Amino acid sequence: MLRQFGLKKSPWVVHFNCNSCNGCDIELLACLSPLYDLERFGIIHVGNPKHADVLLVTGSVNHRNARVLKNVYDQMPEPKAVVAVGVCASTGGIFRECYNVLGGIEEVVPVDVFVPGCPARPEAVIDGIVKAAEKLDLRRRGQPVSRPSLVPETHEPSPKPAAPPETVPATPASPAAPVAAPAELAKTP
Amino acid sequence: MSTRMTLGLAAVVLAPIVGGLIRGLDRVLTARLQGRQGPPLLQPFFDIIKLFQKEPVVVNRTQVFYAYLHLALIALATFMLATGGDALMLLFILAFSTLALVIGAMSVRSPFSRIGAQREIVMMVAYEPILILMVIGFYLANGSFRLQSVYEASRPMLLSLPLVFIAYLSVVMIKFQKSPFDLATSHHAHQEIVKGVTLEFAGPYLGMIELAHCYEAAFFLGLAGLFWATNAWMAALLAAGVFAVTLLLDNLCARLTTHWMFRFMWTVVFGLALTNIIWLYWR
Amino acid sequence: MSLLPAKTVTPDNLLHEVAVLRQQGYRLVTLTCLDQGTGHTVYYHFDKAYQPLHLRLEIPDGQELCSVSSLYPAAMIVENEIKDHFGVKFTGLALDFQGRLMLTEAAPKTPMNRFRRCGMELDARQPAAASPAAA
Amino acid sequence: MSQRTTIPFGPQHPVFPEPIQLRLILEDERVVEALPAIGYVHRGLEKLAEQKDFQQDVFLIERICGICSFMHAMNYCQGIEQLLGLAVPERAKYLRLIWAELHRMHSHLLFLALLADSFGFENLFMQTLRCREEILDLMEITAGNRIMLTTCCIGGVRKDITPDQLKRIGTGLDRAQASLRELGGAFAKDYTIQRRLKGIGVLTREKAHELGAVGPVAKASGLAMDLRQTGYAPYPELGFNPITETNGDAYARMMVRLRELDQSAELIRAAMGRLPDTPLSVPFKGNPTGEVAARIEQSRGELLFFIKANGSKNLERFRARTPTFANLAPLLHMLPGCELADVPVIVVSIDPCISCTER
Amino acid sequence: MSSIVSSEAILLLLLIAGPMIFGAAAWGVRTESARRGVVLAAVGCVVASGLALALRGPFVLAGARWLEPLGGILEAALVGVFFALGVCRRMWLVAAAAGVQAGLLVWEHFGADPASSVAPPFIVDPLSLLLVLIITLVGSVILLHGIGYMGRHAEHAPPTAAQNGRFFLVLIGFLGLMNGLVLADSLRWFAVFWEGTTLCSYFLIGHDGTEEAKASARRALTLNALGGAMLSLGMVWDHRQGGTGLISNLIANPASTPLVFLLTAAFVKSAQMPFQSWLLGAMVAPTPVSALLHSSTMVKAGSYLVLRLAPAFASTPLALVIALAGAFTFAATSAMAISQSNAKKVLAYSTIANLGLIVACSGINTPLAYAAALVVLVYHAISKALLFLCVGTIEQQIGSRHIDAMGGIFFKLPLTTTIAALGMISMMAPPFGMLVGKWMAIVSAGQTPLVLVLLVIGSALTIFFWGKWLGRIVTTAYHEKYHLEKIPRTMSAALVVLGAMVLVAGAGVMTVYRAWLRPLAISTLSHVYLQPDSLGLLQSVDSFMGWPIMVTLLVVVLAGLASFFGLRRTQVRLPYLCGENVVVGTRTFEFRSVMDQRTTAQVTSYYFTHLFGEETMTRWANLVALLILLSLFARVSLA
Repeated sequence: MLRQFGLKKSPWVVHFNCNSCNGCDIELLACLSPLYDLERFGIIHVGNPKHADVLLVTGSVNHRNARVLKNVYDQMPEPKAVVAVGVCASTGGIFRECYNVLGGIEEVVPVDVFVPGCPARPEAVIDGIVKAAEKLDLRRRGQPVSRPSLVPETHEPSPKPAAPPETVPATPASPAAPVAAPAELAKTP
Repeated sequence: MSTRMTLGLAAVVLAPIVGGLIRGLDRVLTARLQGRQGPPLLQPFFDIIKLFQKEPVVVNRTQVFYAYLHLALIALATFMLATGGDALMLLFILAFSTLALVIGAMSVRSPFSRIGAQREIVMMVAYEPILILMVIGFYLANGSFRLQSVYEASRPMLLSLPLVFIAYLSVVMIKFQKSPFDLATSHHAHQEIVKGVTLEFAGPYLGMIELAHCYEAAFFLGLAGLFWATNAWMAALLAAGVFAVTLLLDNLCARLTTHWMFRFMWTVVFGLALTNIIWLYWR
Repeated sequence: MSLLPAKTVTPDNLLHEVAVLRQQGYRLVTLTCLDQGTGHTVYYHFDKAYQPLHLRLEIPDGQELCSVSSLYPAAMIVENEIKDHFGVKFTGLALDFQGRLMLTEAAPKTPMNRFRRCGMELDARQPAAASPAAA
Repeated sequence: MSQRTTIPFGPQHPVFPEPIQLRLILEDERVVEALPAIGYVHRGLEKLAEQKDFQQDVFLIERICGICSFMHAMNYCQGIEQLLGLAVPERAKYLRLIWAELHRMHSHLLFLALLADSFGFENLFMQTLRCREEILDLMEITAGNRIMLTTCCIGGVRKDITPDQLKRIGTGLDRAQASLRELGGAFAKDYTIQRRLKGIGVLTREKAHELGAVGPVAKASGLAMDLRQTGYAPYPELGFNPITETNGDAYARMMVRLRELDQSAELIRAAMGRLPDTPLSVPFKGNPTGEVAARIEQSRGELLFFIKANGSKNLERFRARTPTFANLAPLLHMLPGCELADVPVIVVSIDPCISCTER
Repeated sequence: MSSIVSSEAILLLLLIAGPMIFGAAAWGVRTESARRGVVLAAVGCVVASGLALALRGPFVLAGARWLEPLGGILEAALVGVFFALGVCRRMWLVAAAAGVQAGLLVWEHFGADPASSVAPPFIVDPLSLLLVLIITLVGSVILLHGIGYMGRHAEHAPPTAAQNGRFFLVLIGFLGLMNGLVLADSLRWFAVFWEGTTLCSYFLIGHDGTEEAKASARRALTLNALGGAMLSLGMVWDHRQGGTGLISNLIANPASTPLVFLLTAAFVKSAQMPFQSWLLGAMVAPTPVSALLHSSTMVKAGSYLVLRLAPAFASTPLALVIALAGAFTFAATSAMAISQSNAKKVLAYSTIANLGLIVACSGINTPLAYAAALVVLVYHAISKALLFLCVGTIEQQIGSRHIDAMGGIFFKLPLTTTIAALGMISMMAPPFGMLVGKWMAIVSAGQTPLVLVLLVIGSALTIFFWGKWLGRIVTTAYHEKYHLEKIPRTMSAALVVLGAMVLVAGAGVMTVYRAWLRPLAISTLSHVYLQPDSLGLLQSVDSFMGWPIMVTLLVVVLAGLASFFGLRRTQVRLPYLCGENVVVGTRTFEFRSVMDQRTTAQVTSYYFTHLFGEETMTRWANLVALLILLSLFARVSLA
């Protein structure tokens, strides 16, 4: 009975800024402010992946921070979820064509919730975290959790690096999730 | 003997619940002071339940011993507090409990965890003398080192040990990791050493440490209540007062540095406690 | 085309000119590098009491440029950046990042060059996560 | 075995909202050497700006940095206008000033919040963010977005501020200034804050000049250097004078920004009172040509854009030197000798914007 | 009757002369393997004789009359050796001290009333029995370790080092001297053994023959020779005042002037401030020497003398000053230990601190304090010997004594490190003996505020250096392979035996206290026992129960083991390095940094040299300690 209170009611968040222009970052900070108050959902911004349940990523991936993002994700204990905040994290956004940009964070880590917006509004960010928390709980109960993907089906998936031996295999997720199903996306108000 | 045993076991069971509520209240009130709605009152319990549902992740396997040791010893200290055991031994067990956490944090080669651990040791060195002086004060006022004598005393300790009580307040501030003393770890990890001591503990092991923090909350407020042990209501009031002061100061101060803390504790606070003790001798 | 009003210097008298400006109390704002196909143009932007002053310097490919970080220590960072982006080599850098200030091993080499796609043959879409594992 | 501690500070670190790594070498807890590793936010925006249409670039360049986005766009537009020889209508200049100062206010408030966070004053952090929401509201009302205003365009502004909105800005500023007075008192007078800021990260006037410090960092060291005096926007008409402090420590840098907040609010009020009635923008034809080095005083200091256009719709070279880039060298000068606990304070005290720095 | 007497005499002879004979044998044999056999035999003999004495229980053995002049002759010979050493090696202070001693001997010989000369008895009472047990049990384990250690030491020792044969001669013979020292009741014979240990110490410190070793040996000899002169002075003074030259007699009829001289001698021997420098220098000696002489036995001779004399100065004005001197040493050296990065120096400072604690407890002069002193005496000997042996073993394996170099030794030396960690825990954590001793000390110091404050400060500082060091050695990380350590069997056996002793004695601390130490303390200080205050405190300590702690620790170990083996390999992850870990291989502490280079993250220990710097602190602390010592002399007039 008590078990259902756990993950849903206390998602701890670690934030990693990949390539963001700070727009989404400062909206994330605004989430902490009294006006939006993340903590009322039991959400705490912990700085440390080892304590976190949800990884919030802002900005696209570049050559240097991809490895950092991967490390941060790998260090989080299961069950875990990833929220891509803003268009840059989702697809690369306006910077998609830059020479040092690899694209959305999907290139490196599996994403559970996409939060659109340039920048994403605080309400949308909170909604994204709460949705991720629900997925966490489903994942704990061993139920199948769909992962949305913004990568078109025709797109050739980029060769993912072989997982190092100490990496925990990703929790089974149905690969054929509908592309950016509206229900999975937190909408900007 | 058996009633004391029951009392002790009841304390071991109840302390985390009370401590969790205190911590929940702390978070709610802090949020309200900051003009926020804050989490639900039961949030600390949700957190602990969640942590026990998470995957245990460690940097090395020996780490697990220290988490258990930390929790077990703080529970033992609570047991001794309730049964009225020897006060000095109580402090040593408490110190051993903190030390277990410190060594656990040192045993991983994670830089922030180690820096946090060493800061925690400095903090222990800073507050241990105050706690020992407090117990000496109990002894001088009651003629016994056993806490039982404090429970049975006819005169509230606060009247004999007013300055020691003030010194004890700063010890509570340090133990609760409240500003200006939140140096080695903090709940909201916005600081230079991330989460410090607890950095490399994750999942259930972090849950144990959180549980131990609940024990600590109940333990230290209970210890504050001892200063007016003659009347249960006054004791509760005193504990509530200590809680309020820590809460207020936490919201009114910036975090200061380890060196400042060490100097402050060994001069001002130590001086306060010592003055009180000397006064007790000459009385 | 109106070029920036600038005093032209050569690699030989660069340090002297910069030293004179430093003597006069000028602040080094930054350096700008432009790719000209067979060489690079480097602008040195200075400022004194809101009055900008620019130096223009042309160097052919392959020639090394003397760092001004001995006179203006802060120039070290921008010189390293130019080294990353254009492949212009500086001598006497206080701290040489070896072309790894902004870019990492998997990133394209000298990507800012306009007329030469030096290093751009590397696929920019290659996942970087593979690179640390390969190292 | 050496007696020194080596630790990575960043890129993923809770006190840094942005990824940058400082490799710190410590003795006990005293910093003896700090070296930065950057490039975690490097996108290659300068190159992309060359590939896109110069009009599209306004939106791209606005995203150099989300915190002072409007001023990036403004500087770029001013540079292109200079190349095209456009005279921007007066009303557009005033409106740009208002948005720019609103941006400065929200940026400085964000700085104060992050500073409070860096020395562990959670309550103050919360209150500052609450105050900042007032400013964000004003930006949302006038432009439709809280952060990216996208109201600046080449030749003027895209959108007017209506009289109703002006009134709302007035009341919003009143509220913000009222809470700012309380916050300012706490920031300036609190014992624990003074303890953490005074004498920390001292940059002397000479060093500030030598290392090319800009913006509040330079102003806190006593260099009265503020490009708003050059009159790229109607600042001189509004009686603008730069604010300086003399001590050059983290406290002085905070005080400069604290005072600039009030100054900005007053500038906005004055601008609203003198808003001329002219068209919002001038039309133009053709493509820019030539080279220009456009400068503007951004919230963190001097921003320089070097633009080279060749008459086609693509720019030949776009180069941005952002204020944090200039302040990196002073930062590295300040760090050695401080305590580990002061590292976040010193880093935050220059109000770093790594996204700006690396583009 | 006579058979019993003779059997006891044989036992004592075995205890005192036996080791010397074995030592001579170890010196005499040619081959290393034979020497090993001799040392092993010595270990067996020493343990057997110690246990036999314990089984026999207390008795007094009246000596023969010829023993007294024999003692005089031996002492004269020793003084002669000192004088010769002083002159030959240009240690003028030693020569001067020896000269003074010689003068005193002559003066006493001619001035003494021959009638007062008595046959010197040997006393086996609970206190001396306790010491004999420590010497024989702990000492023999150290000898055992020494076999393996010296075998390896020969490999890295400088070419100037003396022969292993001579080393074992002195080391084994030393045990006999020590046994004699604690059993002798005659001041004359006490002095003989006392000087003998000084001489042993000189040879052993200088064993390696390096310049540093020679200088340290000279310093040790100089200070201890001065201490010896003090002892002679006290002895002669006692004689002059009509004493019989028996310690028991001196205690029964205390005279403060000889007492103060004897106490000063004891302070020198147990390296109390301001005489601590010789013990710190002595750390250059091979580890068995440090363990045997400078932690568990020789320095205990000084504490033993203070404890022996405690009834004499109890409830005199001297007591407070002695307590203060000890407490000050405890606090100051605990602080100085923080700034040390040399492991053996940390141990040395900690040793001095604990000796100070014993002295302080003797000075508080309540039965509880006395019992506390005894507890510290016993448990310190075991734990510190263990720690020294561990550090010696570690040093031989990793080639460094630096604390920071000991990070991660858990992989290389799992057994030694576990035992070392156990030793450190036993130095500071409940329910082990050292903490119980400290606890009793603080409880009993309740009525002497100044001493109390010093004890409180000292015990808080103790946590600092043990904690940081303990954290350092138990550091392990990530899937590295554990190696089976390759150390000689004698060394590992010694470590295991001592580790077991720490555990068993630690678990039984309250039993030992109730059965032995408390009655001893009460009988020794029976004249202060009857005060109601000390009675109440004694009872308060009596009711302490160690078992809940034991049960808790047991539960923790079981639960921890379950989790330890329950963890899957994938659940062991990289440490947090701000996301920039190098993930390849097991180089887990490397992060990518400037220019993508790999850099190793490391955190050194905090030494707080600006607060607890050795030089400045030593200067000031020595000054204060000297003042305290002078006030001891000043108090003579009051006593």
